[in-house]
Amino acid sequence: MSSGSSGSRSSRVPRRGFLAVGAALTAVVTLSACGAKTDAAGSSSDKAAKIDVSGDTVKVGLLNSLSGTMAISEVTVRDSLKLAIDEINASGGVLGKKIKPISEDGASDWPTFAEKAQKLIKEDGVAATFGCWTSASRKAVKPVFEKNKSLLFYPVQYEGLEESPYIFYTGATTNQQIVPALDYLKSKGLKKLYLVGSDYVFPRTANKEIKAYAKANGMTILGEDYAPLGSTEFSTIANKVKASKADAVFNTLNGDSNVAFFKEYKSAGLTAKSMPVVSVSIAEEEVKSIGTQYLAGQLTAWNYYQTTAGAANAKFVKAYKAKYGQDKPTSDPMEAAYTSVYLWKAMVEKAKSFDPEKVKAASDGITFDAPEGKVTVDGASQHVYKTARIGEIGTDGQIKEVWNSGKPVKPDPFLKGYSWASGLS
Amino acid sequence: MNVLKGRSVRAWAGFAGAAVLLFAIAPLALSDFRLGLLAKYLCTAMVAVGICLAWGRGGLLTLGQGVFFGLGGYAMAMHLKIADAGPGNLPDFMQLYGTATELPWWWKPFENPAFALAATVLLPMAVAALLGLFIFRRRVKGAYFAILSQALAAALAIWLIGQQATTGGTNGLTDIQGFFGYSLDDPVNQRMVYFVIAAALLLLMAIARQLINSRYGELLVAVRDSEERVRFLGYDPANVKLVAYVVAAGMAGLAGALFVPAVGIISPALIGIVPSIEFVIGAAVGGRASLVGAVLGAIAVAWAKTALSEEFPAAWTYFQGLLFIVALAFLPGGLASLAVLVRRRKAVERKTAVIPVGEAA
Amino acid sequence: MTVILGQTFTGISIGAVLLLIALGLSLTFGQMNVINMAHGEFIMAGAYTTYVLQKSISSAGISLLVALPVAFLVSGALGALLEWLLIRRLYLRPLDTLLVTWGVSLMLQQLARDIFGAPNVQTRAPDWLTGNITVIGGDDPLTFANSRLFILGLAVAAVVALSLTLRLTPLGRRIRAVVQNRDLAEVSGISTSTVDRTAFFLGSGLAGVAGVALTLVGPIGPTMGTNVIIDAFLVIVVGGIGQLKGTVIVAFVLGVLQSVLEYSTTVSVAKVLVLVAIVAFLQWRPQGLYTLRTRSLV
Amino acid sequence: MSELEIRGLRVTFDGFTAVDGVDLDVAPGDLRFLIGPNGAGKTTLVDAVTGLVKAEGSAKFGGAELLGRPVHRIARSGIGRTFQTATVFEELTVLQNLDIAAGAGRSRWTMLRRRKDVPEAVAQAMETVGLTDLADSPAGTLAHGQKQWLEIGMLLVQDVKLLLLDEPVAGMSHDERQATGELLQRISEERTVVVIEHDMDFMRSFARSVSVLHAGKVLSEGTVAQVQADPKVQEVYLGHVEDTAVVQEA
Repeated sequence: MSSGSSGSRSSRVPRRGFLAVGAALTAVVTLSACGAKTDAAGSSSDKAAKIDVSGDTVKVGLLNSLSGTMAISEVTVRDSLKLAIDEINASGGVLGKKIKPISEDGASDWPTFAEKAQKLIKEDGVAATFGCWTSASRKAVKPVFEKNKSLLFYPVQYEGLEESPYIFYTGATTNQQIVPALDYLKSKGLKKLYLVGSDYVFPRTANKEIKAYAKANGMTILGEDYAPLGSTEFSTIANKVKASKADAVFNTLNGDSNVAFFKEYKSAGLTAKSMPVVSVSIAEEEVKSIGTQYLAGQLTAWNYYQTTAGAANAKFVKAYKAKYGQDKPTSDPMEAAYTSVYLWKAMVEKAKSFDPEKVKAASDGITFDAPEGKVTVDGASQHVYKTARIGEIGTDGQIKEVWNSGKPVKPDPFLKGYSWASGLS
Repeated sequence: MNVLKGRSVRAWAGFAGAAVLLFAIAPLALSDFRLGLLAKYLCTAMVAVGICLAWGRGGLLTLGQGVFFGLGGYAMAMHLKIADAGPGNLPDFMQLYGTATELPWWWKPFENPAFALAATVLLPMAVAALLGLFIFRRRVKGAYFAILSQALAAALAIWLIGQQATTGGTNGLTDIQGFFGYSLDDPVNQRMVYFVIAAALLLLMAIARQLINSRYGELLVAVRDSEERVRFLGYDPANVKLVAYVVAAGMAGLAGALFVPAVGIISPALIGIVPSIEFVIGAAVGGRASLVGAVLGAIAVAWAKTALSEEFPAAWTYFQGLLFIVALAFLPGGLASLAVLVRRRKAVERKTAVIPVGEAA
Repeated sequence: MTVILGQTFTGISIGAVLLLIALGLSLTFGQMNVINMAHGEFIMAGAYTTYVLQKSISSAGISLLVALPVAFLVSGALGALLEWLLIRRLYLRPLDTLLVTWGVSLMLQQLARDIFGAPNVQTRAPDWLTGNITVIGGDDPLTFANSRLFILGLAVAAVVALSLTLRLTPLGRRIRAVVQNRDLAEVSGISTSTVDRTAFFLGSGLAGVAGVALTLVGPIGPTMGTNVIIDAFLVIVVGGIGQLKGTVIVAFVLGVLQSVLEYSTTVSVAKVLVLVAIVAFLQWRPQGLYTLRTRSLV
Repeated sequence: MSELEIRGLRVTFDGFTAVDGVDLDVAPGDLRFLIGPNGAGKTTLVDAVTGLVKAEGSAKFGGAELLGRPVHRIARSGIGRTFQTATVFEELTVLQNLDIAAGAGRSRWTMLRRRKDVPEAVAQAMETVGLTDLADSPAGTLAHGQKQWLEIGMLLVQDVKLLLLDEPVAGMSHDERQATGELLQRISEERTVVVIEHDMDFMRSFARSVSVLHAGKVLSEGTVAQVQADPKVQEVYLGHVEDTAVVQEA
């Protein structure tokens, strides 16, 4: 994480101002001396954030976009986090303390995420923070959590190629979602793919991986198109997809764009039978807002569906609907968020401390009987073993599982276990 | 003459007061985190100084300041990313998303700190000069100018997002570790960044004040009030406007450049239409034509955004919207006009005290 | 060949959407010079109206057709209210209007979030609008989407209705009189404030109609308005303020340009190129495609 | 002092010809009145000469062609004008208005500095137009007549050689007209003055020469007496007698 710049340890007088103006002002104010240079072994553990454990509560931060374009997705994650916290509090809390959630609005704006993350850590003294959705927001807060040695639990599937010592990734990394989806397509003989994605990090990185996979597995990529985030005009892309006569479309669009894409897809006369679309960002919530008339029969790749079997899920779905309304669906990111709170609780209880370093040390092997099935934390990568599931969207708005990986897949964010991925990172 | 002198004494007093507030009181009173936020607010205030000049004085609807802010910010961040990576290495995001094995040619000059520093101000100014030359010559005015600026802001943001391998795409340039050799991890250095920003703000305010009070400043107001008339006096209003526009762009660029070490990120989200509007709103709420008003307004609006969203994370946009509406619809001169009102009332009171008979109206 | 025809149709249909969105602005911005950033939220109101109506009317087709006039009234009423509350105080301050209505737009978005929830909502399109018609059959068929044809028809109908209203009705004459010479209109016994409000009602109402149309092609959510608003303003500016024919031509030209560029490059590049083309065009014709010549200094 | 020489000047707006082949010579030191019914093309003529509208033909001042040059260049060559409605910078003071008018040739460095004192020419012009006492008042607070004087003062400090005044006495009281007329006579001793006017009394009292425009063409030209005796002028003005009377009474 530290910059790898070389050079000897500085022996300059530390009281030298680093800019003329700065120097003059320093003299005037005589308040500050210059701090550590980048190449000095500066960061010491005393900078770690103070966690406020006074009283009988412990605070945690909920950092989600409640306004702006991403609010359509992130509000449900916040709701689901609150549900988990309520449940834990109702059953006695963590280490005898009730969890007090502090909710902040990231406002779909990356610098705001960074600001609010700092606020949660430094002002509120939270023991851990849960949230973020887009990769951009995660990248923006990553240095904040690292600098302050505070923990972030990130609940959304993402593009991989990342490991931060202070982030736990409870959503899928690529080998738990995209690779299984590709395996599935290959097994069905759908070998000519068209890639459609939003223009940002996740789709571009995911498509890079897909192309590497395709090359190694005798599949062909007939085209690749990106639309700016929030773009809602897809007629041209639909035309291109149609003209390509691909076997299937791999869809990494995010948010609003999916609605427009699937409406256009149907208008172009394309169907799940003639050219299925595999989506990795369409969960039950999105199905509800797009409509089954456009989506029925299409495929999705996740680790959890509302229909996933098991008592844990039945309980989760029931509790969620009781709290937020019978018409509210549950989805994979919501489930991963819900699970992340329980995982944190288990880690804290194992460590018998809220101290992030001790929590991290205790994380390896923590398991939880989650709605998606049993999950286990991989302490080395701080990702989670998850079961990959391919689902088909039904006319009732539910997603029916058509395939699963049988057992939880070990997280491999850098795809080290896949020879075709060797050139990627 | 006396009036002038009185004004300048007041200005110096105000300046000194602001310096004490920024350099002594704020660092003592605020936690590191809040001081960091203040640094961020001061950056928006720097943009507001330029807006006050170009819009308040020159009547130019500067709805594209995000472009210049972004150019300055990216120029700075590119250098810092190269420096973070160390000699011979690529910045982290290029290794992740790119295929290139060496820096793209247009990154290379930014390896040089002097070039990068100069570029933070000169690049936005050059772009503004080029644009302004066309726009003002062709007499693009009012709503057209506003919408045009927005289109440019949108275009730049979309372009940056599309170039993920070389610009970081939507993520922008993040995780900036050092600032010219000083680790940004260290709170002491963070504090220094704050001081630099505060000093830069005061410097920009001094420059703007000089411009506003100069003959040029009077001419600028004349152009705002009646461009055609100025032309018949033998001036080319395009040049007059161009100066204000370019200066405002340079100020926004510097603000963007200093925003980077203060916040540690620059991204297309800071460039597009929304931030461009937000920059203007701060100045408008405070009072576009008054330098102090614009600066305080920008700080106040930015602070209100933080405070309201911390207090009411789910409903703060109501308050924010309401603030804009009330301030702008009912106080056309911004909050600064309140001060003028108070002063006028006091003056009237004084007058009535001397001449008790009437005249108060 | 099929590709060229297909992309041209796509371009025209993009243009039709742009036109519908911009049409209301051609009244409020074009005729009255008000930069109303909340126009996008009036579009949103139209879309949510469709959503609400579908809950009570089970037939998707009937509810859509009912939604057209109802959305017109709902958005129109919102517009008239906005005019009465705020905009009439701001007629001489265009940028202030922009900022104030921006504040209004923030509040309306949050309101939508609180009423309908943060996630997008769903409307069902009637079956007769989800399919397509085949123009050229064969291996490489050329098809036109029904929903796009419907929007095209709606856009044309709205343009015709608006231009007839402006030309033939007493109201239209009054609007044009006020636009051309406010003072003279006032002394001739026209209540300019009533005319302003009515024009705003009409313009905002058209936004509502556009909102209904957008439910057929895009998402229905709190931020749907902000996604399209700048494009709409650009159409008006390039077309020439106060020029209905300019708006119509530019909407279709931009639509075709966008679709052609999108096909040959990428969506992002196309968007940037279109924006740059617009900026360049305004250098060449700073007052837009069509201009009103005046001799006044202002 | 130079001469204004206009040949075959023609201005058309979307097919409507506002000025239709005007030839006009104004000698140095003249105080020329341009009169004619509404729509005769008087203001358009001035607009064309000052570069506000495009025109064909030729308009030379001191031998230099004016047509096709940008407005501010024409202004810098020594031609100043006023507008029908007084156009001053309302938010600036009288002093600032005049200072700006005086400053088109200032160096960049001077522009960026504060005005320390009152330039000589500005003080003189304020004196001439009688606004010295109001030097620090915002121009927006001046009375109508005072604004028009301020405009004339701005032309004086601008040191133009040719003044083109568009209805400078409209809306003024009798005394103000008298004062303005005398001011114009004084000014015209050193400069060339062209006045567009409807007020016949005013014209009769102060004009040195008169050109009558009608339907975009010069109908008649000469001294006041010559023009008044011209039957063509009488014919044109026959239907306008009342108009003229109304203007005179106002």
